[in-house]
Amino acid sequence: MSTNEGKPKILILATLSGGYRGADSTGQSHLEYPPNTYILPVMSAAIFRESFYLKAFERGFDGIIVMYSGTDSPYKGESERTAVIVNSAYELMKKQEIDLRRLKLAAICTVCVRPFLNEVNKMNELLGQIGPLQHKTPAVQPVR
Amino acid sequence: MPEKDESQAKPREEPRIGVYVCNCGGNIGNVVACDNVARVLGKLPNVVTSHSHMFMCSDPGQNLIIDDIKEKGVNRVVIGACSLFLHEQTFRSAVERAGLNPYLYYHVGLREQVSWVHHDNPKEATDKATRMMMGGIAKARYMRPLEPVRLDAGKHALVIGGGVAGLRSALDIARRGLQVTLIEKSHYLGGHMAQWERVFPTHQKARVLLKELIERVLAEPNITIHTGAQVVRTQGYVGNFQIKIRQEPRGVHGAFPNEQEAVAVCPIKQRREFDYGLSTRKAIYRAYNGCVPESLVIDWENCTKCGECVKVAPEGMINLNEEAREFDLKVGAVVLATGFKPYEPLYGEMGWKEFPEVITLAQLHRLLDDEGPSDGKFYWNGHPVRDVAIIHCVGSRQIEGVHRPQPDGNVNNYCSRVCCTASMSMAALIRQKAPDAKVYDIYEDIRTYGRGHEDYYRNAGKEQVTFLRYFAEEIPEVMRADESADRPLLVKVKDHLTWGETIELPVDLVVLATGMMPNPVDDLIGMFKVSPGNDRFLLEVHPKLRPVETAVNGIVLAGTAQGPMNIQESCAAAGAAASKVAALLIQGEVELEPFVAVVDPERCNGSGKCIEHCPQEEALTLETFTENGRTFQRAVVTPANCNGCGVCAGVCPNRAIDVAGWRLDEFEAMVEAITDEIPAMEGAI
Amino acid sequence: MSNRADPNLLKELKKYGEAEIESCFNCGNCTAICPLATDETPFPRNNIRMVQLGLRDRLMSSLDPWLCYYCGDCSATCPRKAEPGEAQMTMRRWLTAQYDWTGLARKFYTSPVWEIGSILFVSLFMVWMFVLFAGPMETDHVALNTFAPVQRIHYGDWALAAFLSFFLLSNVFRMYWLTLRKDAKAKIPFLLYVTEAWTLVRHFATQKKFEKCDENQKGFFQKKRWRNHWFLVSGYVLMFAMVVGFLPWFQTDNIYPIYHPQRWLGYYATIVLLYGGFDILWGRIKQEHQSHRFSHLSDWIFPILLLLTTISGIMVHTFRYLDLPLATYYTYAAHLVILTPMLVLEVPFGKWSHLAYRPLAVYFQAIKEKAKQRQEVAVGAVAAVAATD
Amino acid sequence: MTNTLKIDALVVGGGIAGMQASLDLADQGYQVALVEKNPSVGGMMAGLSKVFPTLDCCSCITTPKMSAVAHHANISLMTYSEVQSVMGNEGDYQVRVMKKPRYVIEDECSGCRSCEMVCPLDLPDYDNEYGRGAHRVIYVPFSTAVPQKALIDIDNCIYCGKCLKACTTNAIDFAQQPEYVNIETTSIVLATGYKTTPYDAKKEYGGGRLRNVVHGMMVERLLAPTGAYGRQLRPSDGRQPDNIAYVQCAGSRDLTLGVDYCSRVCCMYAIKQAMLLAGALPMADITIYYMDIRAFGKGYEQFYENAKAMGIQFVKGKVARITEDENQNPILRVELIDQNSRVVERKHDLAVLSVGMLPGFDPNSMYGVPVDKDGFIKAPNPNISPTLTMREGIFATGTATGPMDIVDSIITAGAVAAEAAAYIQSHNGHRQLVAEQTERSVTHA
Repeated sequence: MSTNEGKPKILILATLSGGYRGADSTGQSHLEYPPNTYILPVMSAAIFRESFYLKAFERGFDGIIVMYSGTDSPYKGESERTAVIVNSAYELMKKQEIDLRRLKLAAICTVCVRPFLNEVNKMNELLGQIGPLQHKTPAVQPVR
Repeated sequence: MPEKDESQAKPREEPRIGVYVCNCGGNIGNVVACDNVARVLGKLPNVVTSHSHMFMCSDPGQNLIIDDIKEKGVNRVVIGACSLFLHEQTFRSAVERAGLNPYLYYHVGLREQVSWVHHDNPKEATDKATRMMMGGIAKARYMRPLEPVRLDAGKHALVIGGGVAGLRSALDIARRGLQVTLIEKSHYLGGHMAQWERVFPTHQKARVLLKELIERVLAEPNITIHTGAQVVRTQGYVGNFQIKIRQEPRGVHGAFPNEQEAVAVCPIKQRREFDYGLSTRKAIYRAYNGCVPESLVIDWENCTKCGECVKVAPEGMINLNEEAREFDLKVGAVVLATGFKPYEPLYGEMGWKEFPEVITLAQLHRLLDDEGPSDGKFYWNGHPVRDVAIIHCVGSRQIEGVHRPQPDGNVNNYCSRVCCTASMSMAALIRQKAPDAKVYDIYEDIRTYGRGHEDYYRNAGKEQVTFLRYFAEEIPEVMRADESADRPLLVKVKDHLTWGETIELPVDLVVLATGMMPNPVDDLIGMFKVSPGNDRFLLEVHPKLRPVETAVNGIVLAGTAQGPMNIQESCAAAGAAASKVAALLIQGEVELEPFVAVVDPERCNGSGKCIEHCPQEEALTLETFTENGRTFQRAVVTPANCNGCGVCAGVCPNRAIDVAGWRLDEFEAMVEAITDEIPAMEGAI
Repeated sequence: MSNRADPNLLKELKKYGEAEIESCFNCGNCTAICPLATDETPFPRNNIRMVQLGLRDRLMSSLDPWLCYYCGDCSATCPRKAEPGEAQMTMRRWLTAQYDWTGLARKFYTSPVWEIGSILFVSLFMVWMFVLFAGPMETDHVALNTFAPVQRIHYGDWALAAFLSFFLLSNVFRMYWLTLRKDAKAKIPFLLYVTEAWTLVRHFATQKKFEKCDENQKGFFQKKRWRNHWFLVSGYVLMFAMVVGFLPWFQTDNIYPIYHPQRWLGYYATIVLLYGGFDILWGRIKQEHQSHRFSHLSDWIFPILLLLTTISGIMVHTFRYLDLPLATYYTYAAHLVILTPMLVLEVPFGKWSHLAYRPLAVYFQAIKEKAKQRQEVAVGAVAAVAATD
Repeated sequence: MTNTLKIDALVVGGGIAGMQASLDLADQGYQVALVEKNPSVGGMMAGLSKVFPTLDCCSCITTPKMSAVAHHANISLMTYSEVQSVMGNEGDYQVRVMKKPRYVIEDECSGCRSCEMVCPLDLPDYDNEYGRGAHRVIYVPFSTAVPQKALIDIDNCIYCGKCLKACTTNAIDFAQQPEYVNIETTSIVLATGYKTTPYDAKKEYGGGRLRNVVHGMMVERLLAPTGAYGRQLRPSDGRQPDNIAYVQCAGSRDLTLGVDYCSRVCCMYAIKQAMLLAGALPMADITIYYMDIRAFGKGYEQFYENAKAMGIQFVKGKVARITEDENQNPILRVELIDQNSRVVERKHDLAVLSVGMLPGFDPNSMYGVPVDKDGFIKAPNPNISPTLTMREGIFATGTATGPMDIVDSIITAGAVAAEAAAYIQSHNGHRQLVAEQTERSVTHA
């Protein structure tokens, strides 16, 4: 039944005060974007540690966009902290020879419809060019 | 039923998940094959029951969940429906009604983020919906019951803005027995309403109505008013906002008999804001006669402290060295009633500033006011005004690419709602003051929508106001008339009521019916973390579900801060805001969501990393414990001060601290589940 | 032509009738419901708009008000009760005043004193004429031609017709000048006046346009307003022709047998005029039809005079039959005293002028449209040639 | 059988305004009774499809509120009930409410609808479907009704007894009698709503005579997911329309109809329906004939612009007359004001009359609350206190106080809650004071 199989998967971590509402606004405008995007609501992007991103890549995501509210965040320190974590995730990605463009930090506001679409489309285009993530070690296969 | 007994005996042992997929009356169901999604999900481990339903949010939909919890022993609920911002609360209370902890439910957005954005691609949308739900189910397996954080709430509200909406909401909150502090940036109450001459639909004198309202507010013992006051810092959360307010001094204390003299000796002349610059005032002045508070005030920005006024005033009445004072307030909720400002046309926009005979509708109000700069005579530049053209939609209904953008690059693409009826009501007033004047009304659409407003339109016709209709793409031209002409200006309109022909209107005065813009309150937006919408007015959560609340708990909107409104609508919105504040604070206690940091005592070894990085004051402390004779340090959370930002969770070397409801292991499980195989199904889509 | 707005026109027009032109908010309902409006003549709103904006020249050159027969649909359905039908009526009065170079029409329409005063003046003049020129009254039997010698009366008729024609035709010429010449957007070839002349004849004879007013009714007898009007016109024209052209044949002292054309033509005209006049008055009193809801003084004067003329005519005829000489002479004099002001005042300056203006407007409009069509064809041909190059 | 209920506020009318006012009062801790004459709360809004300008489904906004009023601890919900009399005065009203017999015991009925399955008779559904759908003689009013309880249209019942047998909870009681509840209340909130202007009022439009001339509410039902047909069709032949006309101001702003005011919602609902129809019938041409487009609310102008961008035609001109051709296609006669004032006859295959709003109820005789010349409840101080009526202690909200859209109804419901709450507070405070004084005087004695 799975028709999305084989297409690159994008994980979007979207904050409730920013990107997630931006995604909702995009929905309210009924604008089309590729369906290989999986949006998870998060309170604040500072909650994730670098290893989380690496695990997500391992699990089969080919691109990750963190959509937070940047400096408009209701959480003090969220933006600085997130930047630090993403930077150290980049270090880990370098080691594993993962294209750094696969992880993107974007400031998306609650009504940022255009920027939201822009980020999704850009990532999608990028993944179309560089192809799915080739892991040095085979991705963990689910056993069910 | 043995199942039930088991689930009650060991509720956290085995997750029993109920899955519900809402069709949303076709909003989701027309794109996502909801029935199939529900059937597929029913095959996942721990899923006890799985349904697709037309409207999950309806009573039958909610009852379905309740029945499953009660009868099938469901102890985790996953719902795929519209945005969680709309109905998370709805379903939480349904789950709670069934006796289950309301946080054992997870909401997946299938409408705004699936069906509405992938309508051209139903197959992939269905696949995505299934995976998103699988993620939700994975999270559900990890969810734990949470208890909301209960906080004492100050039975005290702050209203920011002393215009009609602020006054009205302060009055309504106070009448409910709560304390209210009302602060107003300027030195008098009433806002723009004080500047209007008449108000529709009753054609009453605006200041008479306003005075009545202010008197009711002043008579209310629960209300404290500070004028010249602004918020400078905020802290805290719903129920307990700590707010620092700075109040500019008036410099003048009370009334004294020779006020006129004190004003007369002041050497400074400034344009009078109250008259929209149509007259001047001194640096010691009164906004208008009868304003509240009544005493004179010093315009500190322009006062040179020459001391002339001090010399004539009685001893101690004027103090030019008075300092601003700052004070703190603790309030449970805040009403933002920061109001609007009239749109300021760009230079040359329909002759604005290019020709002195072009004024705004707001200025016309002052011009026709008996207490205005011309004492109510319809004079301009010392001559009686004979012929007037009123042009609608100046600064409203603008179109990108057609209208010149404002300095910030925006155009006002909204209707300002009040200008049509206001123009009609002013036209009637012109007719009263100048019975023989020719009045031309140049409009796009006449929007006299409200109760009694159409009467104004009809009466304007009867008063022989001539209407002409223009299209936004062909803005009327305002130009200087020939030297020989007996009217200084000529307006050229491509009139669509006259077969699109260009009609020339010789006039003495052009009135631009300027629209509404929100008052610039970037400082408050930053401090309170509320957000403006695309139109730059403050944004409500949802126009119908929560029309006066902002996304920040405890901050509500009243009046034109939210969008263009007339006085009646501002007062209604203010009442609605007061209702929300009263409901929030009347119990003296507010509940906060339990999404705060929690420490796993097993794992915490007191590294102190979290405290080092925690951006919130007094949210985390390192405490020393003694247990079984062993002394050790451990992080302790103060829930009221923790906002759940999760910085601590990201830095803890031992993964000992996490945000309740948003745990890292939950996220990891979701990521796994989303990328998992979808269970096969016979007769698959 | 200047497109400069001038709201004074509205004030001026309001003196001519009770139209609520200022209440109109230009929704277009009136024009769309009108059975007579066409693409070329989208009235009444176009005329109302001219009044609202004060496009005086434009209104003066418009033929549209004459093309309206006041069926009243527009007024009945107007969402603002702006009375567009009455507006057209008012504009007809205003136009009559504009065509009339003497200024009398304007006086009559805007001043009841002038209107009634003038009628009384002409009537008194006629009384005086009788005093001066009437023959002896034979009292033993009726000898009308002795009291009012037919040839003398006939000369009087001719004078009356000449007076009437002079003013009416000069006004008609002004109408032609204002509507066709001054507004010559299209150059009108002379030939068109000839080829379109049949419109004038046909329309005058059939009142075809009026028939469209009763659009919802089918058949001659259901279309009551058109039918009544047609009969009235036929009776009036017949009577006018007999009196002015053939008075010696019509006014005789010997009584023709009943089958004689003189008798039945006279009876036909009399019955039709009596019924028509009465019908109009009754309608205006009852105010049932939309077109009768507002009655200007000029609307009353015309049917009243018509009815009085007819009744006095019948009385003359009856008294003559009964052989009551004095009664016959006095009613005859009264008949002329009533008839003369009706013809010399109402026809060239008053409401009756529509008798000329209406069919002419149809005729002129046909010419205008044909000329425009030709011009468009010509322009199209030029464009086609240009395109093929 | 008579019960007595002592409450702070009686809300009359269970539409969106009444429900919101009840919730806002109940959330403040006041005891509220909500009386609704129909068998379900939800009012007119429950029948709509989607709402402007967000295009949310309407049920998604109403049904949670319907559910909330039914479950709120401080609200006593009385559906299928009518106020019989109002006695007393300021702050102390005694109201008698009749609960009409459903012939189904409310507490017993589980809403399983087994009775509906076996009932042999269909009746046209005028209440919810404007005669275009049907319901059984015993029926649950609609799928999202609150409460989900059946009732019997007793006038049409043939007493075959099939439902009696099918009902698993023995809830059916043919002998049920009206019940009366006496309510003592401090305040009354009137949220009696509106009704639409009759679509056959303007003869020229042929509403009720021409089959393919329908009104806006009928189209709402065609568009609503809960509607009777679940697709778009024209009444004469069930064919999908592909050239639809909207006739604006078909019941408003027209002195010949006696409705001189603007009904405030018709422009927006026509645009909304046009957009939804354009979505459902991508090939259809949709034209809206208007006098002024009144897109005045927050986000409305953008909505209007979006509709234009979608290709929906907006034509300025009031439609004068609608006739039909031999295939029952409506033919609209209209002056194209923006297109050189041409008068045209345009053929469409469905014409929708954008009907306006009339007051739903005249409260003067029962409540002593006078109405204004437009028939809506008179407001003594509309600017500052828009929810006051001429009688103290009685307040009004929503479309009972004039035409308004859902957003504004909800706002005024919040406002009426504030106004009524303040009144109850001062009144109950006063009552408490009197009680305390009495107590004190007793102690002294």
